[in-house]
Amino acid sequence: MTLVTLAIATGFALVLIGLLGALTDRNILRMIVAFTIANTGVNLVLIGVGMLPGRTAPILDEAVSVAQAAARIVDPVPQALVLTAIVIGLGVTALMLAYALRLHQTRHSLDIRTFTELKW
Amino acid sequence: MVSAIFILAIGLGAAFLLGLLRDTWRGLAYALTLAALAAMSWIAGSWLVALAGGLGPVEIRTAGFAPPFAIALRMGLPEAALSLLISLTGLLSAVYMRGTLMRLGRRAMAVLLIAVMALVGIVLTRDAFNLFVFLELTVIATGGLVLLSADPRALGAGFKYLVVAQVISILLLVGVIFAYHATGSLNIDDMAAANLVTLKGGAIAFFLMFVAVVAELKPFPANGWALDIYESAHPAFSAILSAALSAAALIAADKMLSIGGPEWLPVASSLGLVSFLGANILALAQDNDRRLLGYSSIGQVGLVLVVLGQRDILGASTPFIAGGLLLAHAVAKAGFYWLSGLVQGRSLMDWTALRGHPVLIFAFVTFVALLLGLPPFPGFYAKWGLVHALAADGRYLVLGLILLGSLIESGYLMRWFGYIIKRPQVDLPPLPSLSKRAVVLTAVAAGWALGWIWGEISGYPNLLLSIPLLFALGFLFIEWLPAWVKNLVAIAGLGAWFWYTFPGYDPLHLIYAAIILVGGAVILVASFDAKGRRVGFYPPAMLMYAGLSMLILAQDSFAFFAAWEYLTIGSYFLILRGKKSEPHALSYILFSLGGAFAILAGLALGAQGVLPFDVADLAKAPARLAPWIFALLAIGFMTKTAAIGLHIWLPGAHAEAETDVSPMVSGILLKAGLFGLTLLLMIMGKQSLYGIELTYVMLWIGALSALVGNLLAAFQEDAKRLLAYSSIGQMGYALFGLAMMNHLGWLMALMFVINHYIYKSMLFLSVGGVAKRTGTRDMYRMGGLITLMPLSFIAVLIGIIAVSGVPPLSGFGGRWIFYNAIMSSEYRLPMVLIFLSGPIAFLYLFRLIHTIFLGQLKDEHRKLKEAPLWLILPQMLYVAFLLGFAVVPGLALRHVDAYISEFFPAHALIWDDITITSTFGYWSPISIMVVVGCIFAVLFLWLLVLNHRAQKVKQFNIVYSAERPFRPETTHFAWNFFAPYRKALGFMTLPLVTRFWQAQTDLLHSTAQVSRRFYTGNGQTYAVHMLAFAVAVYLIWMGS
Amino acid sequence: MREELRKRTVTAPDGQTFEIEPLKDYFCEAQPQVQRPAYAKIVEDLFNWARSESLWILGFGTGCGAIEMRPLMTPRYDAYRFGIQWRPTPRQSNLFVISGYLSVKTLKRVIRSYEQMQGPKYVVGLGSCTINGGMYWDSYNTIKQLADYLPVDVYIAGCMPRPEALLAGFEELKRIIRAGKGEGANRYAENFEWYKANQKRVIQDWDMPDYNW
Amino acid sequence: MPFEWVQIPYALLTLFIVVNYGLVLTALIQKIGARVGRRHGIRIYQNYVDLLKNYALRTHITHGVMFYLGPVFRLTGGVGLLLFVPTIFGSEMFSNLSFAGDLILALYFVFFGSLGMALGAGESGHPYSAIGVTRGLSQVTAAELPLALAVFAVSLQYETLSITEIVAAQQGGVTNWTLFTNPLAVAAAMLSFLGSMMRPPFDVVLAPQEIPIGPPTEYHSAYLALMQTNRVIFPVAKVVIYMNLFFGGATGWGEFAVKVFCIYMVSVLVGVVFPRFRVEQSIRWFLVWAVPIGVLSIVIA
Repeated sequence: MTLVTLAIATGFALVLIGLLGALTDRNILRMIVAFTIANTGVNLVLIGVGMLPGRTAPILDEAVSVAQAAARIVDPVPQALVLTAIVIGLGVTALMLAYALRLHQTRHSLDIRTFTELKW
Repeated sequence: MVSAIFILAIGLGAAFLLGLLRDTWRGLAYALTLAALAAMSWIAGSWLVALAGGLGPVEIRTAGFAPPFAIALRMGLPEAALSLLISLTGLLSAVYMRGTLMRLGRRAMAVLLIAVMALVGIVLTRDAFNLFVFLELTVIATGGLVLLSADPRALGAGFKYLVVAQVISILLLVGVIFAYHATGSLNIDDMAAANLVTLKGGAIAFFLMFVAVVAELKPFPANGWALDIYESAHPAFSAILSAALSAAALIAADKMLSIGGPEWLPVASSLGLVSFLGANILALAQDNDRRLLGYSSIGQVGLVLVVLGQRDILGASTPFIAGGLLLAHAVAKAGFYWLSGLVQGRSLMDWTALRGHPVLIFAFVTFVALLLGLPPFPGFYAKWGLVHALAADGRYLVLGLILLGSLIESGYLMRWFGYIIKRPQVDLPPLPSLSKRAVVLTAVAAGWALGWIWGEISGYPNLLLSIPLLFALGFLFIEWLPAWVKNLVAIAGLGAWFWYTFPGYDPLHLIYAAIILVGGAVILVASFDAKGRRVGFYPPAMLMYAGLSMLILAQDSFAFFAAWEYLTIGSYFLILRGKKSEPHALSYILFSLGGAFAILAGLALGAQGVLPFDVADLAKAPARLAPWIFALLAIGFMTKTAAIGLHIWLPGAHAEAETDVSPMVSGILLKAGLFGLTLLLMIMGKQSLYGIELTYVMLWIGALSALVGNLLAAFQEDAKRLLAYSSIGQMGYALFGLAMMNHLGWLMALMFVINHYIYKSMLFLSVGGVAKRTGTRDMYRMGGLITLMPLSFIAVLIGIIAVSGVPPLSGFGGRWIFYNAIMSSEYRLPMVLIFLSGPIAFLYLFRLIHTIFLGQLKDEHRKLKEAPLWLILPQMLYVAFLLGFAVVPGLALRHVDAYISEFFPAHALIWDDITITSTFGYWSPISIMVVVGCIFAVLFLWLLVLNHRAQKVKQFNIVYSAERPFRPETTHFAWNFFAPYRKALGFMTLPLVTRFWQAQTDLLHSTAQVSRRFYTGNGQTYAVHMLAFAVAVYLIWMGS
Repeated sequence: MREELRKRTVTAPDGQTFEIEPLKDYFCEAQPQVQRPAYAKIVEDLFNWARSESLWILGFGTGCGAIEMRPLMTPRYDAYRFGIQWRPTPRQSNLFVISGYLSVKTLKRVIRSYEQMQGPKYVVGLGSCTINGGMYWDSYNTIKQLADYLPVDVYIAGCMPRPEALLAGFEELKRIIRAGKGEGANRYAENFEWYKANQKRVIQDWDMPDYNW
Repeated sequence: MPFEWVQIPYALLTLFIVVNYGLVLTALIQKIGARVGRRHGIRIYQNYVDLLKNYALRTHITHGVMFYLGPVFRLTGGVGLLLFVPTIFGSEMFSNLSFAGDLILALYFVFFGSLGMALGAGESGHPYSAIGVTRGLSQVTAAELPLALAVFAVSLQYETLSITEIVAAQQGGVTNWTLFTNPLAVAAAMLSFLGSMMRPPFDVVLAPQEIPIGPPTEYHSAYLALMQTNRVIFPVAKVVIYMNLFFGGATGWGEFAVKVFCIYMVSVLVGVVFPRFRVEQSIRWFLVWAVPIGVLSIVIA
């Protein structure tokens, strides 16, 4: 098993664990944590997909010159995507946490089952 | 031209700028927000104008590189239109939310700007990952904007939304990365060009992206989270969610489909269909206004998805059709949500607050019409095109399901409208806010403008510009005038239009034109009786007349169908005006729309994609389809004539309508169905389906209608219901005559058209006048009115003699022609029913005249006056006409007779000076009149000589087994008049048809009630739904 | 007076209220007029013959004597031979057979039915009870002399008179009519006050118009 | 057939003959009925006497205009029905006013008198009148159906609606009568005939026990006389239609008298033997027994 496969497999495993947690745990905070785990998994998958074994990070500095870049570095796009995804994930997580706070303030509960007044 | 990227830049920049402002400078912040949104709208608008002017789509390369090295945006016509829609919705919502935004400050405004910007971004971007980013921005912004709501429940809804959004984002992100891996590009066009779905791993990558994007459409049933937001969010935000987000998500789905290729189109169609049907069914069970609108949104988006999925056959017309549906939906739904912000209560009944605010009611009507795709709105053109394309390509299942879904949708929307107009008004008046009202009215204006635009680009004559329609709409602007002025205008308009179009009619059309226009004017004379302004009467009435008069002028199928819709809608509003007419108006509009859909499907099948399609070309329909076309059209028309099985709407609708509306909808409107049938039979002739001749089936339907209609009429206690049931019977006769497909059968049917107009209008007017005076329609509560209301009595007397066909009045002519007609018909068995139903007519006619005018006068009626002059006047005109028509039927009929000879040369009548001769018999109306008149006069004189000194006695001076009557109520024999008859034949009046249709609607409702339990309100459950939905789509895809 | 005969106030559908007086509003109050023979004698003779040969009896058995009427319809007596028929409605009858004793309660109905018959009309008193009360001469609720209340044309004595006696009585009546003396309706109209006074004297609960058309 | 003024006295002559024939015929029929009960029954001229007596009554009441006009309608219906049908085949004199219309006119004119009468009876305000009318109307809906079917079958058979032509087609021997050429239609029509003659078992309309003679309860004097006149004309006129359609018509007054009597007797024979049906029973009876025969006749025709 190559590192890439391992990374991707681990990533998917994390996604599944995260989703399982998010879908089974009733506590809102733990759900949010589970989602961050899943997000991490997705990010790992992203990295893994862009990974080329034996190459270096796509940073043009002394170590890697522009001329060599095409041959030496891994695909930079997934890396960029991961960065964006992390930022967005952070934003969403922050928003969810804010929601969790407000929910707790108004209803004094963190159980997702208590917020079912809207239904049907 | 300003680059489209500035739309994004302005949104983003302004949001940043807001962050720099002091929190207390709220006015400035608000102004900045509005300015930014206006600027965004202006840029989108200028692009729209330019692109519509013929400019090609423009690619915008950010960072100066071509994809895949940089993100590309595209501004084409659809993008420009949707950008404008989104930014305008944002702008109007911002205006609408002024109070909320000012209270919450610049952060809220910034989030709003981000939301609009992100939505425009979704529209513009051609980059898959960029799409993800904008979607996530939308999610975050939505999460923020949900909190604008004053409803504390919004908090939970927002969180549920975020949970599901997380799941979606995981799917999307994984999909995007694998798609990138497979194609080496993030650009959507590159992915499409690389044929992503055929690459290794590409299919699953596409699947993930597709599911994620489709999930943003909130497809049924994975949409519980969205509904909670719709229900609890600020209405102006719901407007954005429903109009702008849906539009953005749809264009994203469209982009995905461009990657997926034709293989994925059926999947999209099925998902769309499930959404459209499922959401509409569930909406039936809703009583919260915003949740209902949410379901409706989901349904509409599903419909557009179906259109996208049918792109393979729609081809270049896809944007026109999808755009028509989408824009109509967006404008209507945004309008609805804005309107819901004016209404203070949240149940559907709380909307009764709108009553008494004609402008808001008009707004509501406009939105409903937009949603349902009624003419002249874009949805009408779109559905027309869609149905024709589907029919031409043989996608009957899709076609059928779309029409079914539309019918269900009209069901709950029309029911809601009925509540608003008729249910007890709640004590919560709509908010007085002027700016909010202005926003709603902007949506109304936008709706009409879209109607005009779609009319212009449709390739058909613009529906909005036809003179009759404009005339009808014109009454909206003179609603402030007193009723009698409007009535004069209406009568003059009908007369002028008849005068203007007169030279163009052949005899057949002339009969219908005369009944509709001249006959309509005569009935309108009765409307002079109305006092005050009578708001809301003339626009629908004239809309109905406009539809009718356009119907008989229509040449191509489009004009025909549009006219059909007009008259349906107009008459619906008219019927709804009656006191207790709410449920009946609803069943009327449902049956009518169902019938209209059948007609639409029939016309589309006939056209086979060739548009515009001359109705007369139905004759050239391929033999394989012809019987089906015939059946569909016949069913549609028979819905209007209330043939048995489709009749249950009629009694209530006609009986509960206002006094002068009943004759309109009975005397005139029913003729629209007959006109359609006449055309149909004239063009398509006899058709066989599986060896059964369809005209033969119609013969049976006509005969059964005649029998059951008459029988039920005999058992009614309510005078107007009696007349209504009698109409079913009469229309059965006419249908029977037409279906005989011979010369005299047609002549009889046309004679029925004239006769039925006259006597039914007359009877409805006189009975209406009596009901007005007595305050009841129950016949057993009346009695003995002959001396108090002699003119009404004469009208009814002449009317029932004419209806029953007793010589010497004109009804006999119809019977005589009927007998001659059946002599030359090949079919004999259905005659048995007709023979049976003939005498039954006597039962209800005698009941009508006896229980109202004869028998015992009641205490409280002893001082009644004759019906109002304006009601009597048209009746007397009818009496005169009936007598005249009885003596010289040839005046009208001989021309028709000659005209029919063109189609059925055999068995024409011979019109000598006073005798009319057929192949089998002869008939001399004048001689009959003279002979009967002379005998009657002689005998009357003889009786006068003998009994001229008769003592006039009073009503209790009757022999009463040596006793005397106690009260008129117990002496008037009227209730359950035909008890023995009920014993003998009552089994034929079991309400089987009503039960059948009741069972259908019950089934739908219980389905809705059971399946809505599926939405438990738990965010986790919704996330599970989401995943299950993904799996289901996967299975569908694997299966297809 | 009975509830439904009293004045009552009703409300019309248009909201206006007014009074109703049933005896005035629902019943004709006209008095009976004397109707003299109007045509030439020969015509009147013809009419009288027709009247005598077409006796339509009101099918109203007022007392036990009604039992003696039934045999008249049977093959044994067959009154139809003599132009005698029974009609179920007073409007079409011209002969009222008071069949035996007449209780006061029935008298009221008899008066009503008699007045609803169209003239010329005839009354036959059947049995002793109609002549002097018969065995009920001292009864508290039976009238004694029919002629005090209605213009009787013929009495048929007996208790009961047999059908043959009835037939004989009818023949007598025919003779009277042919002679132009069957003017009971006119006698009733001429002496209307007297008859009414007699009637009202025995009928305590008089709750109808003076003349029942 | 063009109109000539001389047809009016001819028509009046027909009327005169039929009135007298009808007066005697109905009395005779009643006598026959009485004989079944072993009575002598009324005198043969009794109808004249009754009529005269009713015309000679001195007092009359009226309940209103329609009440007044009811008997006029009634008799107009009878006279019109008689005159719209040619009485004697081949006779210019006694083809009456049949130029005004054909068989259909006659069939529909039947209702003219009933309708007017029903209205008049209705205005009397008497509940029994209305009850009688509803019974009559109820029964007639089912009773007329076999006749309508039979007429349809016969007119299909002869391909004409003209009564004269139908009679003409039956000339030349008894076997040419519709009775023999189309027995099913005749059977159906004769069953219907029973229902329309106001004789047992179908005379519940007049049921004297429940609703003293039904519609005419309030009628008397000249009103009643007009109706009695109609009572003698109308059945004859109706029988004339049957005679023309099914029994070869009549070529002279002698044949007319015999045929009308015989056809009339059918209903009498049935009537004296059977008890009375209730309305719903008679409706069912017609639908179950008479209508199928009629349906068979038009299917075969």
